[in-house]
Amino acid sequence: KVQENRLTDLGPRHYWEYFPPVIKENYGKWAYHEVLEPGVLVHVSETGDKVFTVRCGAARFMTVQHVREICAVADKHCDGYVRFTTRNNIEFLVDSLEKVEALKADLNSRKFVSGSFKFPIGGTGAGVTNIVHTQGYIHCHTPATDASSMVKSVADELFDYFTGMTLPAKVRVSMACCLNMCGAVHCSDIALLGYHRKPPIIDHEVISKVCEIPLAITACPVGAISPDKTADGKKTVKVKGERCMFCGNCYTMCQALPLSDKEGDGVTILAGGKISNRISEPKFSKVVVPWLPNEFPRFPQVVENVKKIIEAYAGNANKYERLGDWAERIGWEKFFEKTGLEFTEHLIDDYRLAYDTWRTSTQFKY
Amino acid sequence: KVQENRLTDLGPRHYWEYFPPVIKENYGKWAYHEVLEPGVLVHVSETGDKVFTVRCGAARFMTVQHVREICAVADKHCDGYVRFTTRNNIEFLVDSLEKVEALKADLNSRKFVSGSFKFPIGGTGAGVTNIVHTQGYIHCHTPATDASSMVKSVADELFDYFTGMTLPAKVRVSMACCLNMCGAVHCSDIALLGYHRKPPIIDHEVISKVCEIPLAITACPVGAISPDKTADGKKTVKVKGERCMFCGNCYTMCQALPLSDKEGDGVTILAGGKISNRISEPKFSKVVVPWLPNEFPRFPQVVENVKKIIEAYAGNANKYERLGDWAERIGWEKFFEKTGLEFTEHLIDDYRLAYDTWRTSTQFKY
Amino acid sequence: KYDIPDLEELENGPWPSFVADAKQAALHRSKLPADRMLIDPNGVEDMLGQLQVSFDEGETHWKHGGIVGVFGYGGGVIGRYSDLPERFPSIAHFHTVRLNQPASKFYNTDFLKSLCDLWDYRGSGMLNLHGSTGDIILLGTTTEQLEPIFFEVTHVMDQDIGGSGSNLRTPSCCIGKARCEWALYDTQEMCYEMTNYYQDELHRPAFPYKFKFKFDGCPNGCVASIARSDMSFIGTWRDDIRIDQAAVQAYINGEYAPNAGAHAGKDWGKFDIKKEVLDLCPTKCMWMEGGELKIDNAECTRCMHCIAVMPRALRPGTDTGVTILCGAKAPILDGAQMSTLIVPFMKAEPPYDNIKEFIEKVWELWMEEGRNRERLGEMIQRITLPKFIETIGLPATPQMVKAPRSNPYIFWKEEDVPGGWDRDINEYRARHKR
Amino acid sequence: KYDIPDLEELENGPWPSFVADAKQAALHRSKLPADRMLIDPNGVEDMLGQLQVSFDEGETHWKHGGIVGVFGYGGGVIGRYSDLPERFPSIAHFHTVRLNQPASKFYNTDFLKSLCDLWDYRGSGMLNLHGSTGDIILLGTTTEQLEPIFFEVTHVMDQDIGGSGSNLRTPSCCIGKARCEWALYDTQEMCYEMTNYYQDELHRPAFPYKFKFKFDGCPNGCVASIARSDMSFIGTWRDDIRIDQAAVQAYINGEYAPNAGAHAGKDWGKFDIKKEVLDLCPTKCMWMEGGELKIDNAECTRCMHCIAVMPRALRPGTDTGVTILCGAKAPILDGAQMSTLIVPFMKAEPPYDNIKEFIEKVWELWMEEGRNRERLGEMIQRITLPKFIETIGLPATPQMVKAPRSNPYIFWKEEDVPGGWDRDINEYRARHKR
Ligand code: SRM
Ligand code: SRM
Ligand code: SRM
Ligand code: SRM
Ligand code: SF4
Ligand code: SF4
Ligand code: SF4
Ligand code: SF4
Ligand code: SF4
Ligand code: SF4
Ligand code: SF4
Ligand code: SF4
Repeated sequence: KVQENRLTDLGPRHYWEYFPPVIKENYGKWAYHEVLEPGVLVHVSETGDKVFTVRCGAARFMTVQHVREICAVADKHCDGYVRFTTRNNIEFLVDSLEKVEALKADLNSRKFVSGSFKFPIGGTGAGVTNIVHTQGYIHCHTPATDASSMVKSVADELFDYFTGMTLPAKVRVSMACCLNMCGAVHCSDIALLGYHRKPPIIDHEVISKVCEIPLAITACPVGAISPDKTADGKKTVKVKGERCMFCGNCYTMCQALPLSDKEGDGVTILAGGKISNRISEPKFSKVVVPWLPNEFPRFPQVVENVKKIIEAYAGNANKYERLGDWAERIGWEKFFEKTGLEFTEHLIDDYRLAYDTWRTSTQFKY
Repeated sequence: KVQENRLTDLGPRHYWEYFPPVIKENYGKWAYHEVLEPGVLVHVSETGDKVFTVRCGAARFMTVQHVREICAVADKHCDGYVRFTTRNNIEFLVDSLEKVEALKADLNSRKFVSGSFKFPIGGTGAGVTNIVHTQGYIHCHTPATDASSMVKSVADELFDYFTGMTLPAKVRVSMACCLNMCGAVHCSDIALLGYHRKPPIIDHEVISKVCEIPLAITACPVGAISPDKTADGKKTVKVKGERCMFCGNCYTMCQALPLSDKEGDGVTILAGGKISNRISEPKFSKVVVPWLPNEFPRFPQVVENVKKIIEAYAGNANKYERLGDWAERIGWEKFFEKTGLEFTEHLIDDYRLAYDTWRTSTQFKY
Repeated sequence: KYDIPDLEELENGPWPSFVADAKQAALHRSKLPADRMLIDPNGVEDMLGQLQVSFDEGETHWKHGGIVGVFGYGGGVIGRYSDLPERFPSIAHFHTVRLNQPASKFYNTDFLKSLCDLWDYRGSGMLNLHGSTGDIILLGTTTEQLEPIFFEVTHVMDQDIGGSGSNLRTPSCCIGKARCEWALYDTQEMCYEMTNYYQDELHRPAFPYKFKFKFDGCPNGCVASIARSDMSFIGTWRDDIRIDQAAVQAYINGEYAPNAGAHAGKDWGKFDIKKEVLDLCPTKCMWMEGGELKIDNAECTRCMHCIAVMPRALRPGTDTGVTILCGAKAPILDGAQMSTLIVPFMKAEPPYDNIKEFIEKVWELWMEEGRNRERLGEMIQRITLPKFIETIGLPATPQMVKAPRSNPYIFWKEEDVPGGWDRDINEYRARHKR
Repeated sequence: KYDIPDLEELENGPWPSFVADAKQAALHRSKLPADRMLIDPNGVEDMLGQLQVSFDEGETHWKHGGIVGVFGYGGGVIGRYSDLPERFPSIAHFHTVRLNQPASKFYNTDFLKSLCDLWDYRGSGMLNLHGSTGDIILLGTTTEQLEPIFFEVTHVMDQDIGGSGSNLRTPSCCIGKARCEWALYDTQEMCYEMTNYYQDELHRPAFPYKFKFKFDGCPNGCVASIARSDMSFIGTWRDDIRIDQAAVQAYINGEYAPNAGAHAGKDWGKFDIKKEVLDLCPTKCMWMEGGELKIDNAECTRCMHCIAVMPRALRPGTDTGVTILCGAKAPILDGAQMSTLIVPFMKAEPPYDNIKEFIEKVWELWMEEGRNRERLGEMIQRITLPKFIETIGLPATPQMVKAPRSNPYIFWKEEDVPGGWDRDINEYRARHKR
């Protein structure tokens, strides 16, 4: 019966249907673009056509209510078209400068009752754009912190960098709530990462029923888990705490090994990664703050540390220089000096490719 | 009886005894130096004193006969003092320019009957200096090639770079006859390395008598060796050839596992390493020619490949730019193009830290 | 409905507040006629309530996993149950549905409105635009609604759900030719084609683990493919950068804003082509000569910097294609990986047979050699890059590496070595006494 | 005596021919009166003969190892036997003796002549000046001669033999203050002191494996300590580079040759301070201002480049000491290592108590934790750098690394985490239903 009338393997809708006419007509013909002001782009076609884009911030968690409001704006100004960026911003496209003004006025006027913007304009050029993030306590079973609340707190603080283009280069802030790192935040200028610090608790009672014990054991990349028996002879596992690095892979494989803990869980901050190949090659973010507590809902220490990093960067880096390129140019020892972050032994790599990060030269700064 | 009159733990002689007077008097007071011509240095002291050094090449394998001749020169010109450099050159020191001329004339006049120089002058500044090397077939049990003959062949070919200072920067050529790499040639501008390519043969007959089999097994860094029994029940080992990387560590631990083989053994060439912290940090040499045959006594292919590298470097690098810095600046893909060396799959790292050498960007040259 | 002080704090501040949005939705839903909703109207309140409890306790209240899905598919739905179902009954089931977004995420409001209608009716009314992989994430519905949702999605919205599990995941691309002058191949077209051509791989788990495609039109990487796709397609070119010398002058004269105005928020002084372009070119392959900008294109590594600074003067070449890199992934288990360059250049034109052939060779190898839950990048690390390219039949090129190996531990094969490996110890001992 | 065509080929060419030298020695030895030699006079010929056989067969003819030595010592002699003793009887035994060279290898001819006499008399007459570690290597003698050689070395030459085995190896240093303006501490003095202070460690194996000290006077590294010593001492400074502005001008005007004339063999054009110094400074911390050279010393990483280019104008600072790095080694087993920076700066003045304390802490840890045949560098990799510095009692500093870790796999300790690791599953389940 389920099979009746079943349609499968349709794939997504074809993109062409959703392009506004100016996009269709100039597809592949764009000649150049300009950022007219923060959040407002114009792209000029070889045909002479122009498309104006107004980019707005958005909480990517949204409700049908809010989507209907997006539709209202799009219907009113954009002939019913709208798009979302790869970083969850909303883009409204129009084909003339006059329409831009009306659109902007409308967007700026829309606020939630509590006063926060519904459609803040910005996120272009040398600034901070939307913070990509993951589910956190809203939908996931493995988070070590919450995502939406932390992102809201940081985004509020960095708001002027979103609406301005005052930084040396783009700064991409990203957030993931556990080491699974949905969103692959490992190449972000600033990455906020939820992090456990207690080894799994073992639910001896049920483990042999709900998990394949051998799979749980092999799941551990550092061999911290081994087979064991409970006092009453049930099959279970034991965990060598001092070997555990809290990756949570065992919990992914076996629900009887939860890691979350109010005191153990928190946030680590990484910095200096990038994705583009511009000037320098893509690079990984580096851990610069090993751990901060989960201070719901506003994460003051996380926010403060992010600000320290961005402000030191804003004040010291060269034009076009990404955060990681700046840190490499001045040397990481100076990065810690200039940001005021503390260097601790936790920041020295001791994992698989660690040796490559150790200093094997006499070149250093005091 | 051996104990009688025994003196132990004397250590080396004190260096002070061997300093010529000008060195004693100006110890720690040197103000600056100059390379007057290839092989001739002057060091000027804060006291106004000067010491002139004439540096000569030497085969570090030498005979008492030759040492006596060195003494003759030192007695004649240098009040009986002489020194050796960290790269096995001989340095004759005098305290005036006139003495330099007489010394040089004498040195240049001394040749072996076959015509080769006994004391070629050079090895300073932006050129090639003495090739450091190891024992080879002259004294070691593990070599995959010979050292002295290869070094002589390469040094003959590079002679003009030894007596000239025509290169962009120093080029250090080093040689080691097996992967034990006595001399640690892994940070040389050009390193020549003896290399096996056949797994050990197992001397089943004696292995259990002459070796500790468990030690031989654990010696293998890639776990290619496992316990076995011969047909007649003797304890022995077996080697998984396809796992072996020919490092020879098993042979070091167990003489019943020799690796040498006429067809298997040969030479690999590495390039681009350095030791100094000048401008760039010290770096490892990279394998650029995976294997060349042992063509005794002159190793024409080794010589040819070394020349290709040096000449491409000489013709293309910037002043002060070490070979590895040049390769990195132009990109290794261009290094292969400019030297004419072939890039093969053997040059792609597949060992422990391999991932760090793979290209994770779109930045490359065609 | 609940006391949610910490959440209400999050209504403050300029950035769009998800709490304010949720509260407006809760209000709206409480007013909706019952026939406009098939699931409990209190979902939003319960979600907020449970979130507050999570803040208080510093722990999530979602249970581990739960296998639910739609018939015949192995992915697209993530099962989710609250571990406080008595306290928050309307989110006791709270599964997500991943809908395959249209390439580069343009929509018309018709589409979005039918989505809203569907999700008011059969879901919590909460969603993500978009998930990290790129899908439309419909957050929170019950198991019973899954089949009807699938029916409506396919029959009414005329499209399919996305990926999860050990499948091809929903591919994703940058905006490309739709609104970017730098797109070096048609990212939308290729993303669409690959998504449709590989529907079976997307819906029915046959892989060792997840597999992601992402399509970036140029080395700027706006969809971050190099950091988060098992196979990254990045546009590139192999001829020369096009130069409009008059426009170069216009930049020098200050007529055009450098970097298209992206730095306008701060006074960086007058544009200085030497400092801002020539000196920052990573290969230093640009110079001024007789008032003209020159580029030694053979040395250019196509980093896009000069083009980004002077988009009206410089344009990428016209002989374009893709660079293919493999193996990016998040840290579990061996540490994060970026994709490794495997194919320096390949033409990328429909029907992409050359590329499909490459993809299938890689999958074939991975399905044969890959261990359970081993990502492509991990497998390449394990079996090694030389072995990987050999098996898929590519010759080694120096473009694949930053630098050649520094260790001399080459794994020679028996056939490489004359005389083979079998040797006779007695012959050896004839030459060498023990 | 033997037909050695390949070796005779090596008599050609300009570079000093070891074959020509050996042949002259063979001739000489054949003429020496028997009372000037205690071992077989044909050693040199036999060595050449066996070498030719090795060329022909492409294999060495030395047997594996052989434990010989002098009484009470665990090193300094390398046993060696030919595997063709019938064909080459005079090299059937061919042990080497390592003699501890004087610091930085200055000699007077008295010393060298007594060495020659000794080695004519009790050895093959062949030697290496010097071995890779730094010793004088006396090549080839018989087991019976070892004790007499040791006796003569200690009683007549008044000195000791060098290291081998799982000992401290013969330390070695650059020429330093003896003839170099850049020596930032007294390399000879420290090398001598450490060699003598640690004679016991040098002669009596108590370590897991070999251990090497090398002493470089400055970051130029003329004794290559960073590549080949388990503990590398490299001179450095922490105040400002001394500048003689008049001399800077002299370089600019071409009065002084750049880099002390080291590039004189090729015409590199007129000296250009910007191109050759300022632009090549790795930290770009130099500039010209009002005709003067300025250095932002806080940014300088003391690479020595500017000083090398203008030795008469620039000199290192005067508040000097050593940077200590640990763990260099050759490739076996895990790949080669360079030394890792452990102590950024330490004063280096006699009696070096601070440094000895450091050395002994490292040895203590290594002797306790190091596995058999595990070099210090390998142990640090195995136990990890954070654990290494913690155990020897050093705080972590950013100078120890090129960059912080990129993976988030931090091994927290139980005491770092409030509440500890012991948790009660029942409490947890009270909050979270299964
Ligand atoms: C709209 C969007 C593509 C899409 O399909 O949605 C996009 C659009 C453009 N990007 Fe991008 N980028 C977009 C995400 C990215 C990402 C991905 C990310 O951040 O996750 C990157 C890689 C970031 C990184 O390296 O970490 C990215 C790195 C760039 C760069 C390289 C910048 C650099 O300094 O490294 C450029 C060049 C530039 O800015 O001049 C660029 C340039 C552009 C241009 C100018 C391209 C064009 O000619 O139209 C577009 C407007 C830029 C602007 O916002 O100022 N885009 N761009 C994405 C907007 C995200 C947002 O909402 O903020
Ligand atoms: C004599 C010796 C020290 C000793 O104790 O014996 C020595 C002596 C000097 N070295 Fe050195 N170096 C000596 C081995 C080294 C080594 C070690 C090696 O090659 O194994 C290095 C590291 C090489 C490397 O990086 O791979 C070395 C890297 C340098 C450098 C850095 C050069 C660079 O471009 O990276 C300088 C600075 C310079 O040349 O201007 C330098 C400079 C000097 C100066 C100018 C120092 C001075 O002011 O007196 C000396 C004369 C240089 C010349 O030969 O032109 N010395 N020098 C060694 C001579 C070896 C030989 O016979 O050729
Ligand atoms: C929904 C989403 C996060 C989001 O808020 O956007 C997500 C959510 C989950 N991811 Fe993810 N991943 C999501 C994009 C990613 C990405 C980013 C990407 O695709 O570009 C990554 C990093 C890239 C990569 O693939 O490595 C990612 C890396 C992971 C991993 C680590 C995989 C690894 O090999 O290291 C896991 C763990 C696993 O697979 O067991 C994981 C697992 C999960 C699970 C299924 C939790 C689990 O352990 O089973 C999460 C379900 C949460 C929930 O309840 O909804 N998720 N996950 C993203 C999918 C939305 C979409 O379809 O658009
Ligand atoms: C004589 C000498 C080579 C030379 O021709 O100069 C030498 C010769 C031998 N070395 Fe070495 N090593 C010599 C300096 C080195 C150096 C260089 C240095 O000390 O600066 C290194 C690299 C640095 C290092 O210590 O890693 C070196 C790294 C090795 C290794 C690899 C060690 C490792 O951890 O990777 C071995 C293998 C072993 O120890 O079993 C080794 C082993 C050997 C043995 C004992 C052979 C063996 O497998 O047992 C060689 C004896 C040859 C012989 O018959 O005379 N030799 N050896 C050098 C000592 C002379 C001296 O005292 O002055
Ligand atoms: S990052 Fe972790 S906690 Fe967050 S959504 Fe992904 S799997 Fe869940
Ligand atoms: S959290 Fe990770 S390291 Fe710890 S036991 Fe589980 S799998 Fe192992
Ligand atoms: S490199 Fe190898 S073969 Fe050469 S001397 Fe050292 S141990 Fe012997
Ligand atoms: S040569 Fe090396 S890799 Fe091969 S079996 Fe011996 S120890 Fe193992
Ligand atoms: S990746 Fe390149 S082509 Fe695609 S949107 Fe970004 S800049 Fe344009
Ligand atoms: S694209 Fe990059 S590498 Fe090429 S010329 Fe422009 S700046 Fe230089
Ligand atoms: S290391 Fe420095 S101090 Fe020692 S000789 Fe070389 S340049 Fe001089
Ligand atoms: S020593 Fe090196 S880093 Fe310091 S100022 Fe001179 S060139 Fe620059």
